[in-house]
Amino acid sequence: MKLISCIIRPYKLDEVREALTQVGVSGLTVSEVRGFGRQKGHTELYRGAEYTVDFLPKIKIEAVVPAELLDGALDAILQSARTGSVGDGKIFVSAVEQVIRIRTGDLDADAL
Amino acid sequence: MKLISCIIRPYKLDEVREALTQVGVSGLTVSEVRGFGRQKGHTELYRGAEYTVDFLPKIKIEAVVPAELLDGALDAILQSARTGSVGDGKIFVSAVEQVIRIRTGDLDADAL
Amino acid sequence: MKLISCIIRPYKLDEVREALTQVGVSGLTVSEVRGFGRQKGHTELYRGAEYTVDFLPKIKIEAVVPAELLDGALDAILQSARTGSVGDGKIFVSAVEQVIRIRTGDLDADAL
Amino acid sequence: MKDIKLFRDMRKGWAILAIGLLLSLLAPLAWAQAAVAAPPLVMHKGDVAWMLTSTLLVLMMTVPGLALFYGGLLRSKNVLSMLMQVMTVFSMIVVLWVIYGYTLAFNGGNAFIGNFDKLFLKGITKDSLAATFSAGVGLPEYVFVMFQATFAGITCALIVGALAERVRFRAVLAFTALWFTFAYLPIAHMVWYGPSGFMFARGVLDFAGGTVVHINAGIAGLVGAYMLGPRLGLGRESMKPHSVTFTMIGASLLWVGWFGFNAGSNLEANGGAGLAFINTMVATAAAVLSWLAVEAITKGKPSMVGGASGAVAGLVAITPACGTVGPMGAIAIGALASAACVWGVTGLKKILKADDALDVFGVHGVGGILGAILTGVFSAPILGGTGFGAGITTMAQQVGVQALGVGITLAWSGGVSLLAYFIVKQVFGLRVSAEAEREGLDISSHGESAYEA
Amino acid sequence: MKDIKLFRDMRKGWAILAIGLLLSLLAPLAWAQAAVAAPPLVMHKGDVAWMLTSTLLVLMMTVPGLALFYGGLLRSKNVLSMLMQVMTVFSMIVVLWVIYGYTLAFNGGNAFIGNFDKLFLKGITKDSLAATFSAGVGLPEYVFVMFQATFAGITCALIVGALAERVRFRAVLAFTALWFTFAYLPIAHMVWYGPSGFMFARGVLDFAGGTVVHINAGIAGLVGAYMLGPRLGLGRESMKPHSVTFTMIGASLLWVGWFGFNAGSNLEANGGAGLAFINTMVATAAAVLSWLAVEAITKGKPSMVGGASGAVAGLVAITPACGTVGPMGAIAIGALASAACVWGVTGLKKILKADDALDVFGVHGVGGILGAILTGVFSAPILGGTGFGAGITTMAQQVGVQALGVGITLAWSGGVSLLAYFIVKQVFGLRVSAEAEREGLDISSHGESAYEA
Amino acid sequence: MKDIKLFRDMRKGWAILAIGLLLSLLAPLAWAQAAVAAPPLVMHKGDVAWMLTSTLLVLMMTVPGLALFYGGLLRSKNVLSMLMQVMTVFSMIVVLWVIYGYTLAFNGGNAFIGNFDKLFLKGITKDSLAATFSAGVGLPEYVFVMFQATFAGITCALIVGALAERVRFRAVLAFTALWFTFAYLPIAHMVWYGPSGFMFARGVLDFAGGTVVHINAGIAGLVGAYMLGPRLGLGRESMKPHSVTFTMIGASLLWVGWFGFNAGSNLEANGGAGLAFINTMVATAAAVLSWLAVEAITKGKPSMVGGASGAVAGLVAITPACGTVGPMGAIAIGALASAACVWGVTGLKKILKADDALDVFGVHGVGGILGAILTGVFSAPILGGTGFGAGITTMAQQVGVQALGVGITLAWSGGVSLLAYFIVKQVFGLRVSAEAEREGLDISSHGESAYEA
Ligand SMILES: Nc1ncnc2c1ncn2[C@@H]1O[C@H](COP(=O)(O)OP(=O)(O)O)[C@@H](O)[C@H]1O
Ligand SMILES: Nc1ncnc2c1ncn2[C@@H]1O[C@H](COP(=O)(O)OP(=O)(O)O)[C@@H](O)[C@H]1O
Ligand SMILES: Nc1ncnc2c1ncn2[C@@H]1O[C@H](COP(=O)(O)OP(=O)(O)O)[C@@H](O)[C@H]1O
Repeated sequence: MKLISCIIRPYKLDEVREALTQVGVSGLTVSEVRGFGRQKGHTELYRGAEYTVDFLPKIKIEAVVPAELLDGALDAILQSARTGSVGDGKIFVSAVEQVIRIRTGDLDADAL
Repeated sequence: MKLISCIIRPYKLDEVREALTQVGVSGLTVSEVRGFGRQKGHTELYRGAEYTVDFLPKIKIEAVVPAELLDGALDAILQSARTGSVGDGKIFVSAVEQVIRIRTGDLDADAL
Repeated sequence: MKLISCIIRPYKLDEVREALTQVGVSGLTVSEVRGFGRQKGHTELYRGAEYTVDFLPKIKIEAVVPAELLDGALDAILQSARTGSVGDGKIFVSAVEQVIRIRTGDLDADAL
Repeated sequence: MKDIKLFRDMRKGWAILAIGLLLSLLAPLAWAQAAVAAPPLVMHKGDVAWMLTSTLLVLMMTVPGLALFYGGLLRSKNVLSMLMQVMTVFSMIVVLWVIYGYTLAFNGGNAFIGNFDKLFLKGITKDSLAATFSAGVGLPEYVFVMFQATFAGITCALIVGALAERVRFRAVLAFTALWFTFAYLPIAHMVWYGPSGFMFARGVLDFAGGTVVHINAGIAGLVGAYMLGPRLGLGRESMKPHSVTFTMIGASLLWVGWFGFNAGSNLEANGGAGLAFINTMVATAAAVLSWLAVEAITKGKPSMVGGASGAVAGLVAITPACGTVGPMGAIAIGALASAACVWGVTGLKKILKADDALDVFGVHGVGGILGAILTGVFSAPILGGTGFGAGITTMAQQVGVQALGVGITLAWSGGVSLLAYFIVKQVFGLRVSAEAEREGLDISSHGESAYEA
Repeated sequence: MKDIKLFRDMRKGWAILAIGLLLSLLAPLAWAQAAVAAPPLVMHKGDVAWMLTSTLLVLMMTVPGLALFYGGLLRSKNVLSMLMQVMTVFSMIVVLWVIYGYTLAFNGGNAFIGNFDKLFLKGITKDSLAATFSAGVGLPEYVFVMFQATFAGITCALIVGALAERVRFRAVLAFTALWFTFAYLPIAHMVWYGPSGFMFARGVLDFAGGTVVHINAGIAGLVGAYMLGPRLGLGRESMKPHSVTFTMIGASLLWVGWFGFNAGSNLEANGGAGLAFINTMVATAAAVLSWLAVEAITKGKPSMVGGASGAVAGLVAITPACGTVGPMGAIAIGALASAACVWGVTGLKKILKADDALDVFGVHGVGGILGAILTGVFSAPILGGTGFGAGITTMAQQVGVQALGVGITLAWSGGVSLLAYFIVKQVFGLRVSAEAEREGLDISSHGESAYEA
Repeated sequence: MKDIKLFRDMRKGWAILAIGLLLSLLAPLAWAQAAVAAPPLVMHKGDVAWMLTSTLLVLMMTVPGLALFYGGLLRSKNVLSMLMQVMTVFSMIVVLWVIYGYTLAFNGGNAFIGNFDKLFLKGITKDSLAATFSAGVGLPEYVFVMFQATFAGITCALIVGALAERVRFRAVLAFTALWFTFAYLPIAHMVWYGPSGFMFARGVLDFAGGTVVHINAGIAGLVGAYMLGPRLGLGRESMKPHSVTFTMIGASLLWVGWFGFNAGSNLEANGGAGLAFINTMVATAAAVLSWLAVEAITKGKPSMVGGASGAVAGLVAITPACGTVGPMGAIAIGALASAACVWGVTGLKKILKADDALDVFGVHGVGGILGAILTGVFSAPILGGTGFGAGITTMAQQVGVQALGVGITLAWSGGVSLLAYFIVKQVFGLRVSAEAEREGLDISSHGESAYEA
């Protein structure tokens, strides 16, 4: 099984979720993160103090999928999350050795 | 060393933490996430607008453990986080290549 | 490519980010987490109720780097995040199999 | 202590009371006759200005004041349910008040309850005047009706703090309607309706509502906490306040608004209002300091939740006393009551074993009781007070009467509460399901969540 | 309904009006002469106390009240832009008001607009008095100027709710300045300036500003929503309120402050203020209950956003009526208008297809229109009211006149709005860029973010 | 400018002053004798209504107003410490005020300080009256005592903004008690106690407390910022406001409440209050616009923190002036002072190099000084003002006297502050430990955290 971890623009979340369910991904976990990269941040001013904000709000999606779903899922993300401007984000894929469903104790593919 | 990453119900956090410390896990890191899966969400209404909330509040626990602790830790989580209803969450296990304790520079098993 | 995942003290974030860019890390993703470990928490009181807070606010930085940058990056983090007192945090390194830049579809090293 | 009939009527009323409670149903008739001979009341615009202001201050105490004070102390998944309960209960009571509440509390009747002559505010126009405490001085009756409406509203809203995080919304409304009718109205009549009200007639001092409002609501809350049972996870899961800042805003608005409550209860803008005002200010200030001092000594750290609680404790305790004690007595009352309430929310709470979630009894009950008793003490001229209730001459006697007032209120309100909760439990059920409670009342009962990034 | 000239002048004014609109420019001259013979006005300190309080209450309705009510309903990336717009618009209008607004609205002129005699408040000192509704009773003119300034300020601030989350800051300021000058000032003059104001002269009842404030702002908002187009992602992305708690605080402060608005419009602290007060209280309470009941029946769950919206709907609807209906009529108006506004923000909204982000038309427009019409109904003495407008004898006639007032306001304000938005669009552009909208107005327009851990 | 003795006493007092400062200790004696012959004061209910309202408005300025304005600008780990400091300082000062503050500030004594005759409010009853500015008009003395108590309370609370995020809680309390006694009381006596007060006697105009409150607190804050040293991480870590929404609520409540401060300082509900009211409104509105304009020009984006700061700057600057300038002068003062304060929190701040965390000196100090000077300018009848201080005939002279007032206040308060901080540092230490500062004062000093999901 593979863990797909992707960083996307916050307002793309619903589109990406729909695209992933379409291709058969049955579950995912989302967190609010802040990203630093090529996309430039902005400056904030509070009275005398000026802060350069380098970190921009992003959404991280983590989905563990069976290996056979991987390519479909990557495609789905690429289609739905792309706007073409700097800051669209990245997808990282890594290996997962074991999956357990807490409710039932089901293992691996059965647990997804 | 292994990274145990598990998604649980928020109110189970304290129980799971206790169960894990019991079996010898010395540290862990927790984040607030939102999960999408079999458990159905709910509908929210704001004047004319109706929003279907598919993402439910969950807690993600990440703990890196020496391989020999893995089974005990998994058991501890399964015991303490289970309620038996849909939405109890998942456990994902993956490999960690290197661990460093920032304070001391200790490596791997010593760093945990 | 390697995923460096490190837990640090919140107020060290800017220093660590600078240190990492210095050594050539071009992007990273940050989340607010709560950590449990050797560093002791504190007690909070609300009228009659006393809560022991074991989880302390921490920052998690995730950066995917080409293997050749790994050592430099680890050093940079160790230098910039260390204070020497308990609670400085940990660094975890694991393998990443694939990286894609959503905007362009660039793969792996090109995507970073 | 409040009287909306003419001063002259009052003396006639006294004669009637002497004939006994059995004849009391004839009182309205006698009063109606007496009214003919009464001297005309004169309205003062300064009084109207102050009483309009006071009335809106009591509204502000409730929404947003009390709602925030309570809501901030809850977990974020239940904050809206609290705001809803406070606002809806207040709204419902205001409507019931103008329909039948006002006439039952403040119009004729016997020693325990008024009559129905002003049902739907019958007969009141914008030119009607209600008597104040000064002979010949009248207030537009609509203003008096509204001022009292806000008292009834906030009292009922106070109760819900004890039921927080688990009660059904419709159960709150049903209970409140019953309790308002069978506990609030009679107690208000007994304490404030002169001269015939049962406690009024006995010289109970309660300038602005220590018994009618705070003890009354405190015991109703406590009974409710027992009937509902504790929240799921109590003592195991963290139930930390989700926003102490909101709680502090709420406590501050309670402090600000309470001047309407206390100095407004003087019904006139004069030196008497000034006395109630200064007492309310210094008692609260002393109570804040006292709670913080106790915390600093016993736990090592004074806290904001403590400071806010102290302010409310002081305000509760000075409520019955503010018109009859001196500023130094007020400082003493505030400081003592605040310290007592620290015990109310810690030691006593452990003894009572009820999950009175927001310490309605610990603060309003304990502070109210102590305030009522200390009113009997510090009203003594020798301690800077302005004197005892009508016909009372010694401090011991006054304290006794005050204790009687406390006892009647606890018993009556407690009994009515028990019955009302029981009825509501049978009809609707009191608690939401365990799953709904876990999910939080905001989503499960109201289909909303309070915050979103 | 407001008259700051002497009663006697008013009758002289009537004679002049008869000569016709073409001669109306001579009116100021005639008035000036008449003033000589007027009996001296007497100031009452109680009135001053109440009107100072009322004025600051209307300020509090705006900042922080309205700002929070609106701001809480937005996404957190746009909350500061709303707070900014409300505060800045209010500030700008206050300054424009003392420069030329007051004189154009409330000083002489013809049936449609005043004159320039009091430009920069020329001639007013701390001893100047303005007439109230009672013969011979005067209010310090500075106080009247300020009371009215806050009305102009909040009306302009109301509009921005319809434009939220996408409008340019400078466009808001430019539009508001134009609309204030060419829509607010004439409508205020027509409705409130007696006896010559066009609607005033026809007997339109609008005690505290249903037409001038709410319908006026409601239609300006609706036109703006059409001109701007919908927010990016509307219907696709979640646009949940970021803090319903702030919205509830805002609604509560609107409720509290509205007593300044409504009972303050009586200009004196007397039984008339008491009537406006009680009507405002009970109509709002009934409206809260009504909205929640409709929600509970149609959607299964009553909500806090609903309760808060219901309160505002009730307040809007009772505004024109509060001085001339009875409390039971007020309950009916509140309950009916609230139910109508539920439709305004759901059914009607779907029909109109405009992204009126915060339902300015759905609540202020619909509630204002219904309130204006129902004022014609419930002012009837037979329904507990105090009677119809000058020269009007039947309910049908009054309702007709009210409908005329509504129609004129909708047409005039709608037309001016259209033109003003058009001009501003050409000069500055109305909307921020798509990227700025995605990022949120707080950062893109103001260089700030509201919250930080 | 405030005088609680009879008008007649005042003239007698002048004669005494002429004999010189050395004899000033005899003044109380002389006053006591003079009192016998004074005409009786008459109370007006309208005044009482307004002054009760004004007093609670100043309380509302402090809690929750100032607390939120300050608290929102801090990081979330320190917000409760600020709310605590504001509420506790206010409470402590109120208690000290009724014990010895009132008598030392407002009762007899010499040119620099009062006497101890009214220690513990000795001799004051609910029938006592204090003189207002109009001959023969009295206010219940309890009301005056409370009105002034809130001034003392908010002044001391203002200071803590400069010390934020690092000061020890007990150090705040100890410092404040010292500073109140040795700086606030003498300055209040010198400026407001007529006719003997040192600055009062020289014709310093300070209607509502520009010197006594704002300059006084501003310099005390600045000295404290130096004594404490900068916050850890200043300039390196982000110290962004955790909730600009709270700051905006706070600024709004300051604006609303300030009418109690300024128009309340008139002590009567009449045209004079109306003048102070309109000046406060328009100066603030102009100041909001001015700050935003400066920001828009110099930085490209007007901000909400800027708008809120502008409002406060305008309010500060108009405080001494509001009773003696005209509305157009007020607009000028507001606009100028606001622009000056932008410099105060940027350019000047860089020069001063003190970590005055919340710009107490940059806003209250700079705004207060400019306001004091401009009061001398715009009080000139030729600029729409009502005239100069007693015995002063030219603008230059008045400006000179104003500058003298500023200078004395800066020197006296600065000196006392230095000493008081030094003492407190020796006894308790001023700062928390570095670890406690990193963790945040909420948890380290108060054992709480403000927010929880
Ligand atoms: N090496 C990296 N490791 C982890 N996260 C990264 C890395 N590079 C970029 N990111 C994440 O991806 C987001 C987008 O990256 P950015 O370089 O701004 O744009 P793009 O992906 O279009 O090149 C960043 O905000 C950050 O959250
Ligand atoms: N494939 C997945 N990848 C990542 N997280 C998942 C995945 N499936 C489920 N989750 C997480 O687990 C939570 C529980 O899953 P759900 O299917 O609702 O119930 P259950 O685990 O009882 O089958 C989800 O809310 C989500 O956070
Ligand atoms: N085994 C672990 N797995 C995951 N996170 C850990 C683990 N041990 C520690 N951490 C994280 O590192 C933080 C610091 O650890 P701690 O033991 O307190 O101090 P130190 O790193 O100095 O030994 C913890 O708060 C937690 O977030």
